[in-house]
Amino acid sequence: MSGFDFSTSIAQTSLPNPILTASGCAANGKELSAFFPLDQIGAVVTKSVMSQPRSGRATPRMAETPSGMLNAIGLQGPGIDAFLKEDLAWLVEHGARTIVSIAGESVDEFAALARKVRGAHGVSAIEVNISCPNVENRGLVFACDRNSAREVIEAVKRSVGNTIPIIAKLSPDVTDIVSIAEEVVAAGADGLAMINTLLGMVINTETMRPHLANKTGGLSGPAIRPVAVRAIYQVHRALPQVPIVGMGGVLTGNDAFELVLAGACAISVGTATFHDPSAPIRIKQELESLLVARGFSRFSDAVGYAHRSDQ
Amino acid sequence: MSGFDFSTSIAQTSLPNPILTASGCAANGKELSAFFPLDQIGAVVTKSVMSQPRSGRATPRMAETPSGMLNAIGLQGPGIDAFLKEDLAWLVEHGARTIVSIAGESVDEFAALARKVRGAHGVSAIEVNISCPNVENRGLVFACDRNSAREVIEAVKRSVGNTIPIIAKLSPDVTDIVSIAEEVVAAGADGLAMINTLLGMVINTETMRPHLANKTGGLSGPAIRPVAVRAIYQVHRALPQVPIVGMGGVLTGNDAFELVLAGACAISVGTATFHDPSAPIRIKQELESLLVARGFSRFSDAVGYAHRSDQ
Amino acid sequence: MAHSASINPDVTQSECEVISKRKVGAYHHLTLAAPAIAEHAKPGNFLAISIGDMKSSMLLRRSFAIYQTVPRGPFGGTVEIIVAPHGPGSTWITQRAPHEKLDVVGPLGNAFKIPKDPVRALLVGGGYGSAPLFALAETLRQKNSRVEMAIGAATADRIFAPVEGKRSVHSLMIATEDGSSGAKGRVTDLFDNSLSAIDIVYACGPMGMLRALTEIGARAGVLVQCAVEESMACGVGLCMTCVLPVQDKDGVIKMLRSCIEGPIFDGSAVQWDAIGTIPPGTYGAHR
Amino acid sequence: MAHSASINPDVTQSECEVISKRKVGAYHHLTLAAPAIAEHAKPGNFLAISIGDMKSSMLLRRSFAIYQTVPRGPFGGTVEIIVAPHGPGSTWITQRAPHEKLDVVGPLGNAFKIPKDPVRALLVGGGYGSAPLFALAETLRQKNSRVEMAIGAATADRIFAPVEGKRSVHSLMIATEDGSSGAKGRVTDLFDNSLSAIDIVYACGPMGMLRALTEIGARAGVLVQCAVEESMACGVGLCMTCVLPVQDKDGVIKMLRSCIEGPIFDGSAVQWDAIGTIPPGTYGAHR
Ligand SMILES: Cc1cc2nc3c(=O)[nH]c(=O)nc-3n(C[C@H](O)[C@H](O)[C@H](O)COP(=O)(O)OP(=O)(O)OC[C@H]3O[C@@H](n4cnc5c(N)ncnc54)[C@H](O)[C@@H]3O)c2cc1C
Ligand SMILES: Cc1cc2nc3c(=O)[nH]c(=O)nc-3n(C[C@H](O)[C@H](O)[C@H](O)COP(=O)(O)OP(=O)(O)OC[C@H]3O[C@@H](n4cnc5c(N)ncnc54)[C@H](O)[C@@H]3O)c2cc1C
Ligand SMILES: Cc1cc2nc3c(=O)[nH]c(=O)nc-3n(C[C@H](O)[C@H](O)[C@H](O)COP(=O)(O)O)c2cc1C
Ligand SMILES: Cc1cc2nc3c(=O)[nH]c(=O)nc-3n(C[C@H](O)[C@H](O)[C@H](O)COP(=O)(O)O)c2cc1C
Ligand code: FES
Ligand code: FES
Repeated sequence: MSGFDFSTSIAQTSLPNPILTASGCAANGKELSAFFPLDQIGAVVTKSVMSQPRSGRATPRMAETPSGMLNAIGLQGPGIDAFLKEDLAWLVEHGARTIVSIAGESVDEFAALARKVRGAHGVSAIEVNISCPNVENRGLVFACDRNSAREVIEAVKRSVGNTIPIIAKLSPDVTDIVSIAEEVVAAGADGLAMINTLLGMVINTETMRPHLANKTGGLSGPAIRPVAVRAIYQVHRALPQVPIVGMGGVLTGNDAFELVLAGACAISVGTATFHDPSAPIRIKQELESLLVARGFSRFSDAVGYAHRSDQ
Repeated sequence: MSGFDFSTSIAQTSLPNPILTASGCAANGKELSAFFPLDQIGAVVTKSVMSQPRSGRATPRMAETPSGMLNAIGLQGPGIDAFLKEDLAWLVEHGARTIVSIAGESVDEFAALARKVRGAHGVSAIEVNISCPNVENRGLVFACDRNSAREVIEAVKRSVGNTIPIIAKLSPDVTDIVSIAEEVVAAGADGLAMINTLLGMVINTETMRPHLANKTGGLSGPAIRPVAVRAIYQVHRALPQVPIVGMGGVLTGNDAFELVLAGACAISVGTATFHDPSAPIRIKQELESLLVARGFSRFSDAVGYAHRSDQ
Repeated sequence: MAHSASINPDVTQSECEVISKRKVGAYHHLTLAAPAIAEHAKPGNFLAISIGDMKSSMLLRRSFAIYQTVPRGPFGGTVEIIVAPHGPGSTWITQRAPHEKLDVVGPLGNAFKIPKDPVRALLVGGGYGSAPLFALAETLRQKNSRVEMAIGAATADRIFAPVEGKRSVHSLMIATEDGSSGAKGRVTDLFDNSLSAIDIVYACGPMGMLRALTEIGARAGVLVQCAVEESMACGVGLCMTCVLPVQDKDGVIKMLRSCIEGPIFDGSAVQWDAIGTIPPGTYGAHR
Repeated sequence: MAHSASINPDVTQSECEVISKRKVGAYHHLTLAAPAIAEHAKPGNFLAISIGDMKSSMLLRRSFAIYQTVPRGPFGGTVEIIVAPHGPGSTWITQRAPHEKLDVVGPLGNAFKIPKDPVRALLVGGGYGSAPLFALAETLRQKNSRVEMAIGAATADRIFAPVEGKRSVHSLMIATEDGSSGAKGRVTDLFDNSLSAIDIVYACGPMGMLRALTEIGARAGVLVQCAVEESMACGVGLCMTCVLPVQDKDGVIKMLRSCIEGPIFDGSAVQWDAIGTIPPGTYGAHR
């Protein structure tokens, strides 16, 4: 496989290979490093971090579903200051390229988080998780509303300028994901991450109540892969120049290849890591073999290849 | 189990039990009657029928996905006249209660279809499949737009008055399904059917192109059940008086029970019938046993039971 | 559906025990205890097997042509199928051990049409497509027909031609693409693009083979009955996924379900060129 | 996570052959060839097993306490677990046959803390919760501690107390709710709500039992180490689903991961009443 060029780039950031972790599915890296060296994958995407420490939600926080799972963690985390000081520092020290995911409850919180990340050393990109409720707008999820989504990205862009690429993470729970994508790109997003989880619910038929303490949760895993492929395909078609970090149900190299063909230039592996903690590194190897077997000499040639014209 | 009251009603239509087929997953009944007598289930919901005969879309029309499938049939069917004359007549003759699903490409087509169904004998309700592209509005799916959805239901209501209940079938591919539900109920829908399939895509990694001839298709099966439960729960909470025909990934009586607890007063069994052609009758039995085991003496007491207050 | 064929009237759904499993070249030969199916199946019928248990992520049944049936016997009626491990579903089936049970629906689909009078028949199988042809050969021979068989595959291990089966045919020709068994080349090359002294052709195999045989049959004025293999979600006529464009007796092209209006079609009625499209003029074509 | 415990440094992921499976009352006793785990596991550690193959609809691993390990032997190191068939995942595991392989991650979690000096220890197991206590008993005995054990369950077939295991303890008390074995009642009734002549309690079982023991221990001024069982999506510290409210040494309540900061906690630090909530004052509680 020597000679195969597996590198990819998200705006000005280049990565040796396109396999990333998914935010919230790799904690902040340390735990995963027991299974493979983190510098072997493209980058670690950290758990979405907020301004303050967060306890997250009450348990039960998860339910297994057919080929997937629901989660409602509620962004448990140490807060940005402890994160930068301890977790990011650990990642940098261990040679992991790091994409920091930030989450806020207001436009100002996002802006403040971005400013702090900008000042930190060793950050490859910022992923802006706009699938959080906007407390200033009836708890409506930022990513489900064009205006809120735009305001967040504009504010983050103002905070970081062109120092670090900004990746806006989109929710599939919208009528028209392309219009949200266009809005956040116009607002300054350098790339898009998609898809976040779908809103779902499981009712426990013993207690006859919603199983999660939070009632609803986010659906992830192979079950949602067809939705991810569709969303990536639609957005890549509309915005072929915009880098897309694809995710949603990737369990094998073949699954990753599907998202790449649809238009993703990097792949985040999420729920699969719970099934198999070596999943990111295994998927990296499987994807490379597949691409070589299909005759690609460069990863980048495969990105969006399913869109090629018929002749 | 004698003494258990399994009956349910959708507006003025009452059914001996709440298990229905799902539109498009039981053809028009005849084929399924090889596996159980159709009069044993609540009703047969027929394949959405249009004004004219339809060839449907090119093949491949389906792909298996993790715990689900994609389909893009394109509403292949005989057209309303042949349907009423042959298929409906056959169902009536065989004692099957029938809910006729109609689909149109314009508001007028829906109205015309409804008029014809109103004139027919032996129809328990009309299910209005508004998950079709509106040719008069840039091919936007009716169910994804409040105005289009309302116009269709108003037109159908004008056509049938209060002679037959009208059930509006909703798409989950919207930012806010509750607002669409409120809109169609205000427009005259007597009940709601939910959920239709989610828009998805599979890319064939051999041909490196979308697998379906139509590129995108509808995702169904257990994979989507958490989305169905969530949507039914949200809508039942907002509109507790409105009958909901629940569907989406029901494979067992326990799954059906989940949808009932969320608020469905009838359950359509779709993709499961491909897995097991006896699924509707099996699920009916399993659901009845479960309800009895939980101490319910009437099915209707279980509808929406997950919403009960904590004390 | 208006004008639709009916489902096989003898269809049943049952849990069938795997009686035996044997490797035959690249294939697996499975014998299932399925008395109801064994009693009613006709040559050309198929069955549909579900994959895994209720917790399997693979929801759709896989279809297999019936190779042969033994209506009565120590296991009270058995059905045999020949399975090529291909993707995860068929591979799962080939991993079943004796005594395990499979959920089987069958017999499904229409059957090969058998002429009332003795004929000279050519039976052509591609790969595991030869499987349903041996029972057909037997039926034809009982009607005093003369049965020639030709089987083609990529390699010798993909030629399914069991000794028992060979007894039912008067002659057997084999072609492999790599020449590892019989003639080197395609099975259609065996008749030199012409059919002499043949009244009817029966064919089962890949679409390309069926299409080529239909053309050869048309040139020779010989009827070709083709067993097609379309991707099926249900196998029992419910879903409309398995359609292909077929001309009806009035010359109208319709999208017919291969699980219930087929899998056996008159080759000349199938619009081979148009598979994967809705050919212009198809009944109900929109726009 | 800031201030987080580290994953078990000896963790490995490997395909482990099932060496044997044996029914023990209501449970299944599985022996797995897992040399790396056998070498490093400490009493209280657990392992996580994936369910089915890549085509399974069940994505999440199931966790099982390690019953015992045999570091060297004919199979080069084995690990044993006791599985109660409950839902579809654990039932699938109990259906595995010898020679099949399981994908196992372990050893996971922290271990029971062993006092340096000899102590008088009471080990309390509820149902299959007794499984990890026998290896603990053995370790304690090697330190010249006195080990009493009490096991409770609903019925006799749910009392896991193998003869080999009993050898490691000085006394064994049994309680069943239906009285089918030992005393009738709960295991906690056995000490009459008081602990005499006990320095430390180790407990593994349902949350209710752990909570009751913690209260009894508090009254007696005796430390209770509890192995909790929270629903886990990953088992390795990645997902934050398995948390429960635990007070740290500074008195701050934090939502700690039971897979990596546990499963063994000091019972008096766990906020038993508040499980399933975020108790007021929890670090980072919002609103
Ligand atoms: C009428 C009929 C008769 C058949 N007879 C035989 C037989 O006797 N022996 C045999 O080995 N196979 C036979 N097949 C094909 C067999 O059903 C497929 O090999 C099998 O479905 C492949 O499934 P898989 O799970 O291995 O592959 P996957 O790739 O996992 O299948 C995914 C989906 O695609 C469909 N699919 C994939 N390949 C085919 C194919 N070639 N034809 C139809 N659907 C396909 C599957 O049914 C499934 O829904 C027959 C198919 C049909 C329709
Ligand atoms: C640290 C730890 C040690 C355990 N040790 C043992 C053991 O030695 N023997 C044994 O039989 N079981 C043990 N369990 C419980 C075992 O993991 C569950 O019985 C099993 O997960 C139930 O899964 P299921 O597939 O049968 O049930 P399902 O109902 O299908 O499970 C669905 C989901 O809920 C979770 N879940 C269900 N019940 C439990 C439970 N009681 N505890 C935690 N999660 C649950 C499952 O892990 C799965 O994610 C342990 C659990 C933990 C966390
Ligand atoms: C347990 C869990 C926690 C998650 N936490 C976050 C998060 O903090 N921020 C975020 O942007 N996405 C979060 N996600 C979403 C994932 O990053 C990913 O978008 C989604 O799970 C789809 O990918 P998958 O199917 O590979 O898991 C979380 C997902 C899971 C399962
Ligand atoms: C093959 C197929 C065809 C369908 N055709 C229709 C249709 O004609 N009209 C309609 O309203 N829904 C149609 N549906 C959607 C189903 O009625 C149902 O809403 C959906 O599949 C979710 O339920 P399930 O998961 O039980 O299948 C179809 C679904 C499938 C799988
Ligand atoms: S496979 Fe469903 S109709 Fe033929
Ligand atoms: S189970 Fe995932 S963090 Fe504990």
